[in-house]
Parts: sequence; C-alpha cells; structure tokens
Amino acid sequence: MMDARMTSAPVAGAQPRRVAGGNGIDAGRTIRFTFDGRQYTGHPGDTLASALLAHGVRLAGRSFKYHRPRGILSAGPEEPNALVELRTGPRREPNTRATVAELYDGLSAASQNRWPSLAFDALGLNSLFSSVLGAGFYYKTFMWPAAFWEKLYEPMIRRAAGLGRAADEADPDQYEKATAFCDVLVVGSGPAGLAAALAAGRSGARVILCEEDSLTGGRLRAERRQLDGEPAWRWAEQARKALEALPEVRIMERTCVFGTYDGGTYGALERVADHQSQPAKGQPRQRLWRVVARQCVVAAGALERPIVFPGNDTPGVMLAGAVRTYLNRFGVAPGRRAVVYTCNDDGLRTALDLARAGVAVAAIVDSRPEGEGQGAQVAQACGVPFVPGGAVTAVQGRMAVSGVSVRDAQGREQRIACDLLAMSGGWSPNIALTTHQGMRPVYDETLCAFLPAALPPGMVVAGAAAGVFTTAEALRDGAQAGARAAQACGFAAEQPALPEAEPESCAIAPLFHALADVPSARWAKAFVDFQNDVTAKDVALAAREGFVSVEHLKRYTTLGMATDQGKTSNVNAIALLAEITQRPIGQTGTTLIRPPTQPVAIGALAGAHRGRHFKPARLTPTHQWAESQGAVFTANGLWQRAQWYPRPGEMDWLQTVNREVRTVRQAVGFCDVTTLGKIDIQGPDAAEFLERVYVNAWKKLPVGRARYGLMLREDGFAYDDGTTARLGETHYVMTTTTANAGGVMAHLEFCHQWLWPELDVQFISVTDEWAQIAVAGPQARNVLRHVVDPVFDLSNEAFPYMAAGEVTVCGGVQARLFRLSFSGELAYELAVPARYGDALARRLMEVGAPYGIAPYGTEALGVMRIEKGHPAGPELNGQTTAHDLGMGRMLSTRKDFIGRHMAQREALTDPARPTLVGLQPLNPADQVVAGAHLLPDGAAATAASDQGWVSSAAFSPTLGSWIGLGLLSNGPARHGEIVALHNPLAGTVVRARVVSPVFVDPEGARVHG
Amino acid sequence: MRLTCPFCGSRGVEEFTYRGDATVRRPAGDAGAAAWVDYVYLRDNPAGPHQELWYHGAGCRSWLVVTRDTRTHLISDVRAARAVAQAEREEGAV
Amino acid sequence: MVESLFAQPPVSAAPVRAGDTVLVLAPMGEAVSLGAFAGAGRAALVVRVRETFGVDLPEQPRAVPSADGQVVFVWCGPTQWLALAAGDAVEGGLMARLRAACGDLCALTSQSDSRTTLRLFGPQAREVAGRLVPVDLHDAVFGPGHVALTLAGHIPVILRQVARNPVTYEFLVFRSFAESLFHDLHVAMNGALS
Amino acid sequence: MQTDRYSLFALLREAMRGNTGWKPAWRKAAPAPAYDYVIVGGGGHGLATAYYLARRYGGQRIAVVEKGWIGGGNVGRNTTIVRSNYLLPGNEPFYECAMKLWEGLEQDINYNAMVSQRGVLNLFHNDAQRGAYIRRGNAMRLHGVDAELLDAQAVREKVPFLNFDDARFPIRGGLLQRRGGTVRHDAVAWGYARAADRLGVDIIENCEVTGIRIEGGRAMGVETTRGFIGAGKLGLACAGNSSRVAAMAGLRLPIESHVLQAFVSEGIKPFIDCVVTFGAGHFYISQSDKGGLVFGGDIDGYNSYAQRGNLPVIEDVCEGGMALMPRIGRVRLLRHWGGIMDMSMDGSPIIDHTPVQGLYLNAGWCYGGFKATPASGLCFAHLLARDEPHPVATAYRLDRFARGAVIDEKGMGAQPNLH
Repeated sequence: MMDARMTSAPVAGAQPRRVAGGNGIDAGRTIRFTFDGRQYTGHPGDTLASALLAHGVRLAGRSFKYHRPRGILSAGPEEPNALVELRTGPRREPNTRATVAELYDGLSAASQNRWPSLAFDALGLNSLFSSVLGAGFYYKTFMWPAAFWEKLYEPMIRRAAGLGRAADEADPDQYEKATAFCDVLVVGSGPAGLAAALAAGRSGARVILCEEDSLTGGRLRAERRQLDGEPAWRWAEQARKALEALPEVRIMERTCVFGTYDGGTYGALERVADHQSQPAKGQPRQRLWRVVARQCVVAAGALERPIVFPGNDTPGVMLAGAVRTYLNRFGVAPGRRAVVYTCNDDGLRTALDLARAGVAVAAIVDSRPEGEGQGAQVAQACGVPFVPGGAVTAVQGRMAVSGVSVRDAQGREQRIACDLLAMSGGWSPNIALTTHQGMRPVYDETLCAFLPAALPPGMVVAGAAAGVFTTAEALRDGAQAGARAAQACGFAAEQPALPEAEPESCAIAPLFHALADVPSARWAKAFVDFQNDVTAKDVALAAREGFVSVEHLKRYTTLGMATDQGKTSNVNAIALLAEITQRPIGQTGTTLIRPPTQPVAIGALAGAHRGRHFKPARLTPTHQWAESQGAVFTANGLWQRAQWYPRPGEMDWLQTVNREVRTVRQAVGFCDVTTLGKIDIQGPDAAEFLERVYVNAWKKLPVGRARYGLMLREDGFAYDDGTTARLGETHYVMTTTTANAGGVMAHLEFCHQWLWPELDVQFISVTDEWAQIAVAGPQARNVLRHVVDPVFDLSNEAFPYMAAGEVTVCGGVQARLFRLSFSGELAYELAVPARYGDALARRLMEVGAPYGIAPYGTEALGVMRIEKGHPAGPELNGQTTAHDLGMGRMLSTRKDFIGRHMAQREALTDPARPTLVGLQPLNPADQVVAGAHLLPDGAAATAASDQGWVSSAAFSPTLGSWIGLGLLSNGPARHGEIVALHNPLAGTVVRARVVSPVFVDPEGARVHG
Repeated sequence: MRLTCPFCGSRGVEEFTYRGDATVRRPAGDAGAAAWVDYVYLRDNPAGPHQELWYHGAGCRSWLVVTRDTRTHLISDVRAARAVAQAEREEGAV
Repeated sequence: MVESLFAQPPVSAAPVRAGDTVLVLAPMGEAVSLGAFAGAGRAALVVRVRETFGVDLPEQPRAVPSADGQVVFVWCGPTQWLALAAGDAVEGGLMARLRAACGDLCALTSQSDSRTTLRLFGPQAREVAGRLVPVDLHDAVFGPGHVALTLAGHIPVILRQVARNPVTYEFLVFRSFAESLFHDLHVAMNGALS
Repeated sequence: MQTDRYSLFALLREAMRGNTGWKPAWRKAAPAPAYDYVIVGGGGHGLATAYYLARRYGGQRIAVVEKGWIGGGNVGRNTTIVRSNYLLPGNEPFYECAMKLWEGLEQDINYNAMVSQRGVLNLFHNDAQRGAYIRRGNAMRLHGVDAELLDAQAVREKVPFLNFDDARFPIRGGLLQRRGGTVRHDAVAWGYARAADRLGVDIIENCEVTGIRIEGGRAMGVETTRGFIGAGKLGLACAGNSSRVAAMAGLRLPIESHVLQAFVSEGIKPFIDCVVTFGAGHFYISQSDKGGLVFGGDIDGYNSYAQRGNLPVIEDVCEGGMALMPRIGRVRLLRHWGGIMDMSMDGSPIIDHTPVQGLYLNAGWCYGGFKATPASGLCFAHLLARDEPHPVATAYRLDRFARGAVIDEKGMGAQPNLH
C-alpha cells in the first residue's frame, strides 16, 4: 500500500493537481506552508485542504476510535475528517478543519491523533477489534475489579482519547466583543443571502450580512454556473459591490452566526486575524458579536450528505459538491480518475465539471433506475460509462482510493480503478439556527430533507436552507425574504432586479446507504459518523438493544457528537434507524441541533477580560499613596485594599500586623474604609423607612448622631449591618458592609418601589463620593485636631461617641466626621471628597508623626474587630440570626420590619442554636484556625459531637494569645467551659476556653475616651 | 434575552437582576404564620406566562414587573413595579 | 493660614490616542444629583428648575443644558437627574444654586467626586464605544444629547454623546472604576483601529 | 438469565457472532391497569427509586412512567460530577450515602457507568473563602468523609495548568475530595433501567402524566396519555417539572424552575485529570474520557422551562474559564445546552410525604441532583416502602420551611436563583 503523499512527492512550487480557472485564488502569487514538517506551496485564497489537494496529498488525519486513515471529505465547515493542529506553541489550535483554514504564508499544520506518524499509526490496530469495540462496548465491561477503573482501564482510555492537543501555554492573542444592532440580519451570502441583503438594503433598512467564508458568494463560487451570461461568481462580486455602496449595509465576511438566542439576539464570531500568521499589534484574533436584529433571514445554504457504504471513509472518497468547489473555486483537481456516485441530478454536475477540467471520469453510478434523472444525458455528454440503478459496494485501497466495486441494476459487480470517488446523497438544508430555540424541523419526503416548521420570532429562511435548491429560485426566494423582512421593520422594500439563471435540475430519489439486507451482521465498515467511527452496524446494534429514540441512538453510539456535530451524519443515521425500526423518517424524529453551529473558541466567548483584567479593580482614593508606602493589597470583592503596610526589617506579615494593631491600641493609626457601602437617604419618610428595613428603632435618633443597625432578610436571617447617621431632619447616610453594598442598594430600592411606594424617600450611592478614613487610637483626637479646622470642637463633650456631623478640614475642605469605632479605641471616621483622600492620608502621616501614627490595613482591622467581638463576613454568612450574633435583643417588638415574622419560627429561636462566643486557647501559642469545629472537651471526633465552629481567628498582640470567635451551641450559657477546637484537616485539636466575644476593653470605656 | 425597560428602552438581560414571582404580596403585619410561609416560600412556578420582578440595576435602578413566558422566554409586558404597586394601593383604597 | 489639599485625579494615565481617536480624562467639575420627592414635588421641581435654569428636566434618557449653558441636566432614572456644572462657571457653586432653587423639592446630593468623566472622541469613537457598550449607538438612534445608563463591559456607566463632529462621548463612571474603564477603553481603541 | 449479563466474556462471545445476541437494555413495557408503586419520571432518580424498591425493599408491581424517553431530562444533561463535599449536617450524610453507592454501583447493577473517582478540587482565593472551606472540610472529616486542604503550592503541583501568575484573584489553595469525580451520566439512567427491568419493573416510555386522581384525600393513580394507571403509592421524581406535576394534586411547592447551562468543548488530548471549581468566578470543569472539556457555571437566574439559556451566562462562564485556564483560549466550545433545575428555596432537596395521602415527593434538587441519584433513589424507595424517612434523609422534609429548619449551604435565603 502506498502512501498517497509519496506517490506525488512535491517539488517546491509545483502543485501537480492545480488546474486553471480557480475563481477564489490568486494564482499569480505563491505562498509556503508546512504539513507534518514538510514544505508545500499554495496560493492566497487557498484553504489548507485545497493546497494539500493541489499537491495530491490525500491522507490528512486519523479517526477517533479506530484511527482509520482519513482524507478530505468536504470543502467546508462540515468537515469531519481532515482535522489538524494548526500553528505551534502557545497558538496551537487543535481540531482545526483543513477545509476552512485559510492559507497564509508560513502556515504550519500537523496531523493529530496518530502515533508515531500519520502514515503509520499504531492504534490503527483498534480497527481489527471493531467487533468487540462496537457501540457502547465500554458499558458492558471494565467493571472488575472495581478499583481497576481509575488505575488501569480509564487511564488506558484517556490515553487514546481526544484528537488534537490544546496549547501548553496561555493563549497569547487578544479577543474582543462588540454588540451590533440592525433591522435585518442576513446569514449567508450565497444567491439567496445576497438577494435578501440587496432587497432589504435598498429599502434603507439597516442590514448586516454575515458570511462565514472569506468570500461572499456561497455556492456561486463553487459552481460553473452563469448568471446573465456571466460566471455566477462575477455576479456575486457585483452584488457585493452594490451592497457596499449602501450606507446602512454592513458586510461581515469571516463571520459565522453561530447561535440564535432570545429576543432577536444572535451570536456571531468574526475571525479577524486567523488568515494571518498572527494578529497585528493591538488587533484581536477574533471578535464575538452579539447581533441584535429585528428580523433575520437565514440563508445558510445546505450541506451535502455522504452515502453510507463499505469503505466510504477511505481518503479519496469525497462529497461531489466539494469536488466541484475544489475545481471551480480553488483550481484543484482532487483526483486524476474519478467515479461519480449520486442519487440526484446535482451530483451529476460533478462529472461534467471534472470532464471539463480534464479529469478522467471512469463511471457515473446513479442509484436511480434507468430513465430517472439526467444521468444518461450527462454520461453521454462526457462520454462516460453510466451505471443506472447502481451502487458502490466496496472501496479498494487503504490509505487512498485505488478503485471501487460497483454493482449494477442487474446485480453484477465490477471493479473500476479510480483515485477519486465523488458521492452525493443529496443536500440537507442548513437549518441549525432555526432549531436553537427548540423548534423541531419536519421531514419533507420529496426533497429528502428536514425543513424548519416553526421559526423563532422574526426569523425567515430562504434559499437552499429552505429547501429551495435551484439558483434561480434561491435568488427569488432570497429577494422575497429580504423584502419581507425589511417591510416587517417598516421599510418600503421592493424586490431587486435579479439576474437570469440557466435552467437546472435538482431531482433526487432518496438514497442514504448502499447496504444490502438491512440490518445485516455482515456489513463491512460503512461509516455514518466518520469522525466518531460510528458505522451502520453500530446503529443496528443500538436499535437491537432498544436505543431506538434518536436521542438514545446519539448518546449510545456517540453519533453526531464529534466536532462536526453530525452535519454529515445525522440525516443518514435517522434514515438508517427508520429503516431498521420500520418507521417513516418523519416519525423517527430528529435531535435538536444545539448551538453553536460551528465550534467557537472559548477565548472569543471570554473576550478581553482576562488575567489581571478578569474583573475590574476598584481602587480606593488612597490607593496610589498606599502603593507608595509599599502596602500589600488584597481583593475584597472588586475592591483592592491595603492588607498591611510592611516596614523594613519586619520578618513576616504577622509581625507587621501585630505592629499595626499595637500602634492603634497604644498610639494612633488610620485605615482607608472607603469601600464600605455608603447610601445617602433623604426624604420626609426616611426615618420611617429605616424603621422598616432595620430591626432596631430609628425615629428617636437625634440629628448629629449615628447608630448601629442590623438588617434581616425577609426569611428572618441576618443580612447586613452598619452604622447610619442622621445628618439632618430628613437626611441620613447609611453604611453597609463592603460585600453587600450593591445588594443593600437593590434591597432598599425594592422595599421602596415595590413594598412601600407610599413612602417618600430617595436614595443614591455616595460610596465613591467620599474618601472615608478611620483614625483610631488613644491619640486620634489629638491628630484630628491638626486636620479638622479649629472652629469645630472635638472635645468628648461636644463630639461624643456616635456623634456625626459636617466639618471642614485643612482650611475649608468640606468633610464629614463620625465618631465610630470598629477597633474599640477612641476613633473617628473622617470623610473628605474622594479627590482629597490621597492628600488627607499624606497629611495624617505628617501631622500624626509626633503621635506615632501609622497606617493599618484590613488585616489589623480584622484582628481588632475580633478582639472586640464584632461580627463580620464570616459571622454574617447568611445562615445566622440576630440571636446567633448576640443581637437578639435588638429586635424591636413594637414595629414591623423586614424579617420580623419569619425570625420567630421555632428553628430560628431555638436556644440551642450556635451562638457567638469568644474562644481563648489554654495555651496562648496554640493557633486558633477559622473553620475548626467545636466539640466538647474530650469528645470523640465525630459529627454527633459537633457543636459549632470557629468563624474568625487571629493572633491578638493585645492579649499575646491566639483568639477566635465562634458559633457554639448554647454559647452564652457556656462561658468558662473548655471546648476542643478540632481541625482534622490539619490534624490538630486545640483546647480553648469559651469566653465573652469581647476580649479587649469589655466595658467599652476606651471608645468614650 | 432582552427586556424593554419602560424608562431606558430595550436592553440586554445582563443589565438586570432577577427576583422572582411578582404575584405574591407581603402579608399584613398581623397575618398568620401560614401567610408568611406562603409569601416567602411557596410559588406557582408556572410553565407559561409568569409575572416576575426584575431590577434594572445596571441602568436606571427601577424595579420592573415583567410578564414572560417561561417556555419560550417571550416577553409580553413590562411595567414599572412602583406604578404597579401604587395602582394596587389605590385600588385597595377604593 | 489657609491650607488646602491636593486634588488627585482619578486616573493616572495621560490621554491616549489610537489614530485620531482620543481618550482623555475630563476636568473634575461639580456634580449634584436631584432626587425628586414624591407626589406633587416632582412636578413642582420641574417647574422650579425651568424657572431657575430655563430648561425642562428631561423625561427621557437625555442631557439638556440650562439656558445659560452653565449646567447640564442628565436624566438618571424616573425620579433622578444629575446636574453637571460646565467647568467652574456656576456662580456661587452648583450645589448652592440648586439648594436655593429647589432644595425643598428634591434630595440634593453631591456627586462631584462619585463620578469621573472619561471623554472619547474621534473618527473611531462610535466603533470603540460599541465594543464595550451594549446599546445601539447608531447616529439616527443615539445622537448628541442622548444618554444611556448601562454597562461598559463589566462597569456601570452613564454614557452620553456630547458632539457629532467629531463624535464625542462621555463616560460618567464611578471614580473607583475609572482606572479599569480607562484601560478597557484603551484596549478597545487599539482593537478597533487595527 | 446468565447470558444476559454484561462481561468481557459476553463481549467476546457476541463479537464472534456478529453482536446479534444482545437483548434490549429494557423492555418497552405497556402500562398495566394498576401497580403497587408508580414512579412518575424516568430520569435517574425515578429509575433508581424503582430499582432500589425492587431490589432492597422487596417492592413488587412497580412502574416508572416517563413522558418521553428515559434519561432525557437532567440525568442526560448535566456535567457528570459526583461529590459529597457538603457543609451542613442535613446534607453531608445523604451525599456521602450517594457516594458510597456510586462506589459499588457498577457491580451492583452490572453496568459500567464509568464511575471515575478522579477528585474534586474547590479553589479558594482569600482568607474568608479559606475559612469557609476549612469549616466544610472539617465537617466532612467529622462525618468520616475524605477531605484534604491544599495550599497554593500543592494546588500548583496537582493542576499546574491553572493561572497562578497573572491572576486577578490569585489561587490561595483548595479543598480536595479525592473520592469525588465523574460518572458517565447517560449510563446511570440506562444501567438503572436495565437492572430494574430485570427485576420486573415496567418502564413505560412516551406516557405523559396529565392528571393525578385523588379520592377522599388520597392519591389513587395517574391519568396519562396512555390511560389511567392505578397506584398503591405514587411517587413523583420529576425534578425540573415538580411544580407542574404537584399542581395536578393541588400542591404549591417551595420551588422555582430555572435553567442551568452546560458546555462541552471539542475533544482534545486529556490534560485535566480532576474536577476543578473556580472560587472567584462562575466556572467548573472536568475533562471527559472522550477528551471533551465539560464545564459550566451559574444558572441563568430566571424561571424557565425552555431548556436553553442566553449569551451573558455563556460569556460569563467562558470568561471564568479563561481567567482560570488561559491555555484553553483556542479550544473550541462545541455545544451548549440547558437543563431545567428544580431550584428549592433553600438550595436543598425534598424527599417527603405530601399532604395528599399516598402521594410522595422527591424534588428540589437544584443542581445537586445527578450526584445524589443513587441515594435519592434509595431514600425515596425507603420512604415509599416504609412510610418513614431514611435515616440519612431526615432533614429533607417539606415542613422545614414553616419551621425554619432550612438547609441553606450558601446562606442565600429564600432566593432560588442565588443558590
């Protein structure tokens, strides 16, 4: 057996199978590429497939299961066989269809799923065991012993799995997204699509014409057809020019509309730079379009069906229409001596085109009986032997076709030598976009095709996609569809003048396979799904085992689940199943075609937001300053916050944080707390509103004072907390946790707009308006006196704990001052307009220096709140109640508020619920770990003894001990008890005493200082 | 999917967040426990037209009452929740 | 001694350009939100603003200048507007003027530092904006004076077109997001031009 | 009888005779007038229920009625992950019961469902997440379930292909359950169907329930497109459509139906050998034995019976994928689809009686249904046979919402689309 490649060893520059007249290539220029390391040449406009065929290369890949040698079946995106790894290194693209990979100078491709080489593939041996490896064989074995699955069988299977290899490194290219709006989206630029775009475009409608190919024209480029006496592809080019001249028409080539989504939204992928060796600087490789269209004309054409017969996967067996594409568009003869096998008149055209190109046609085999169709005439015109009522029963050759066995109507078999078999089972309308919303197509017996029945709103189908197969009718159908679509958008559309097309016949008699005695155990390998190696036998076996629904067939045999998603196999499979189960095709059903219509790179669906730009980063007003201080940042939601501020000589973060805590406890520190949500609330009913959203009372809060508030969800569990200050009679500013800032805003709007529209109140976020800086520590007041303008009295009497008011700072800058303390020290939060936050930090450093001031980060903030027993995120986790957090008494009984009723349910008021406690290890050096579970001291480490968990933990430099907050069953009643902190993940048990959650200054004297 | 905000116009669903059934009503303060369980937890969850609450959080911050078919995702009506709630109050008051 | 604090711009980057399309940080100006109180308050507010500023508060997503050109009122929701001072031109300050005019009829809240304005203009401006903003920016649909509260990528923005020649957009974005939006717009500019 | 067993021997024997001796995996049963037990829903849970009823509880005269073809719902639409890494005591024993059943499933039902315990790794990215995962891992360990905490370095060694160096939310570590993994989803339905069929269960396909006949407060059977079928006990196992079917008995459930999308890429050579969950985006992934990357994210977030979702979630999921694994940028998404989830109000399932006598409910599986399949079947069978909850499913009561004894793993409250 000879490798086809070796029979036509290429000389650089020579393309032995190139013929004259390719309308889509620039034959005047030659470019180079490599396949499996070997140098070849081609022309701009070639695909990798056409260029390989030009060199006589037939063998392009290996199949998934049996590693059968495979060639090039098609000339389009439906290709199941010729899949390659395109490019190398981080740009390696597995499973790229050679039939749509545009050739560029320097292209490098490699075959895949073979070892050691494409011509000799060791796993080709699988083919010998195919009778064991039939559909679903793996469900029936590999079960003993149980442990061997992971150890032996699965690794074996996984080694054989997959086709190409993903790149080993991050994709270096950029991707982009965009949204486009139009009145009429036209999908496909064959005769129907061009006519539709012209009709709609000339009405003034906004039209987007998407063509997944690099050139407009569709089959007009693939056929030797005349329109108005000119080659049809010329008309396509003129139509394109005419469209280009219309200001509201946008032509998008290399753009595949891959999905129909709700509300007239379509997903489309534009291949911006795939036809170049790599994108230019700043250029995205691909662009994802969300196209919002009022109307959509699907003119996506049709896909030719192979015929199922033994050996139909041998390299050199091609779709008849693809052969014409290679001849007419690319100027490539895919063989030197061809047999044409068809069941329809369209397939016969291949014989004509081959003959015209000088390729010997050894025979035309037409499945239809003598006298049906135009076979005899065509055969005569080409001077070719004609076999009516015939069938191809076998293919000779392993690596490439060397001949075929043909059975005539009388049952006589003959062998015909050839290197190309062009087959046509008819055309299946490309209706994928019509089924994405769950509308099932119906089978049309006359056309032997599934056609859309119901359509998504705003969608029409035209041309071959609607089963309108002749050029003249497709033009007319497209023009009508385009005009109607424009009219539906309110434009006065007329049908454009259409060119005159020659008469043509598309007559067809159904033919899906050439197998005798359905079903038969003797069938040789006749492939239905090429890539996944599903044979007619597999379909029969599945049916025998009861997998007779199309869904079951698909899942049991993996039919239609390969990279081509059954484009060339689904209809044949349904027809075969129908025959085996003796049902009409229409009643056998069809599976829905899932989006995308063509595989879409994950990078393109992801777009530009990658790596560090995965999500936007919100920066606080002091961010730059903190950076200049060498702060270490941490993400808090989208915010970046300073976690701590290391100083030279500090050994680790813990040392830094301890120093920051001590600074606050002993002198003064400051911390940017801008990220807390801040909501400005104004209106006559503001107080009443707060009464209803918070559990506690608000009406008596005086102007100039702040109060801590707790919100529940309506189901009675704690939701969020924070302080709200009354700035005026009807003016409040609420703070929320950083995490819930957006959620609380939505919640307030919900309550206001939906629950209590009668309340007169307005909200607006002021989170970004103010740089809010906590200044905390015994020296806080002294430092602030240097910042707050002297007319404002900061004395304890004039501005006590929980006071709030407007001040000016640094000589007249408007500011707000709140005497709040999260740390438990004498503390303030000073808010200045955000633009001054950076300068305020610098000023605080300057004026605070004599007092020993230092900035502190979120870590020290967290340590101090644990020392003070303030609940935060780990305690307010959506599973806890006010009671659990030690705030049960805050729940007012004198008013309705969100969550009040559900909070009274028995399980929420059970005293045995885990409740907030402090935990102090008996040995201060024993680390307390958040997430450890609380068990009675000495109890066995089982779930039955589990009584709670450690929610937050830290080393307290103030106490010189690790400490924790936890939620412990019956907690408040157990102060003094010793419990065991179990952390089986780390293998540790720490004994700790249950204490009050307030570790530092339990009387709260310092905040009043 | 696109929602037509009565204030902002037709927008992609990514600008909105969903809250659920808009036919349930918060019980009066003195309603019994069963009424609260109904309100907070029980849903008709129909396969067909469904009145539901959406929030145009990335837009004008309006809560909306949307009527949408849960089988087809087709939207037949969008109203401002506040207007709906106010109209109900007025009806109730009559 | 009169002290003052240095006002830090929200974006550190200098203006960027791709071809003739330019992205710049607009100068910080005064911005005040107006949230109309309920009932008759809203209608009264419209009247009061008309009397004081010679313009009707827009009832649709639009931005309208006051008669003297000193203030632009941007629609921000069914009961909210954002008043933007054009430069430092508002005598006595925008907030003070608004408070005097209509402080009793609406909530007035300073947004001067909440919002940052990134200005994008040039021949590719529409193309670039369309990369990030999922609303129809076609000239016949969205022109000068039009406003959209929407997302630019992941970032909430108030987008408005301020000129047609060259096409100029302003993205009003929360200050903390400004660096990220600036970056995203810059990437989109490079992509649209290539 | 023996000839019907699956084995390597059977495969070889059949290979010799052209694979002509294989029997249908299950009979195409026609409905009898009445059964002791009628299970509505021929998905994984319904079929497993029938199997365990017959096998472990000596149930006889059992039927499963299915409106379409068996396994056409969520058991054939999920991302195939099994795990028992739950936090709350109401959930953990139940899911561990499922895990143990998975571990012996293939030998039990004589069907290779490719239970692959390749490990499930949940990544965390900050201290708060770390604490929450430690709490969860320790809860698992206290229940006798395997769990390991990995630090960033250990994660890097295990899954070196993640984005460690240019991440917006750096990976700080992960919680690993080695016994978690994947199971070939369709095979679960087919395997249970085949095993139940061999025990005499009638699996009645293309038989849609159109009504529930109730007399004197008691469920008597179901009206179907193939006639009335009487039932001694009637079990609903039709998650996704629970509300619609329960409504036939006049019940309103604490459930909303939502769409969850799933995704598969083209087949590529395997490089992901465990299940990975991204803690800073909506993304999880595994790689199938065929080479496809199987991944998903959050539900779309609105009520839906349409079995399909929309672009924003697709984009969001892929964005998460690229943030976590930037080398998959050029791998192509092959197919995406949606399943209907019974999203309960606390994110946890319901296996309980209903107020209608003789009517039992198995519902509210959210997106935890597939991994639960064997235990769900076992516990529902137990409830049907014994009229009391199985010991590992005692928390899954319908009245827990009224009592407040919710099982809310995520702490999201009565907001199904947030669970």
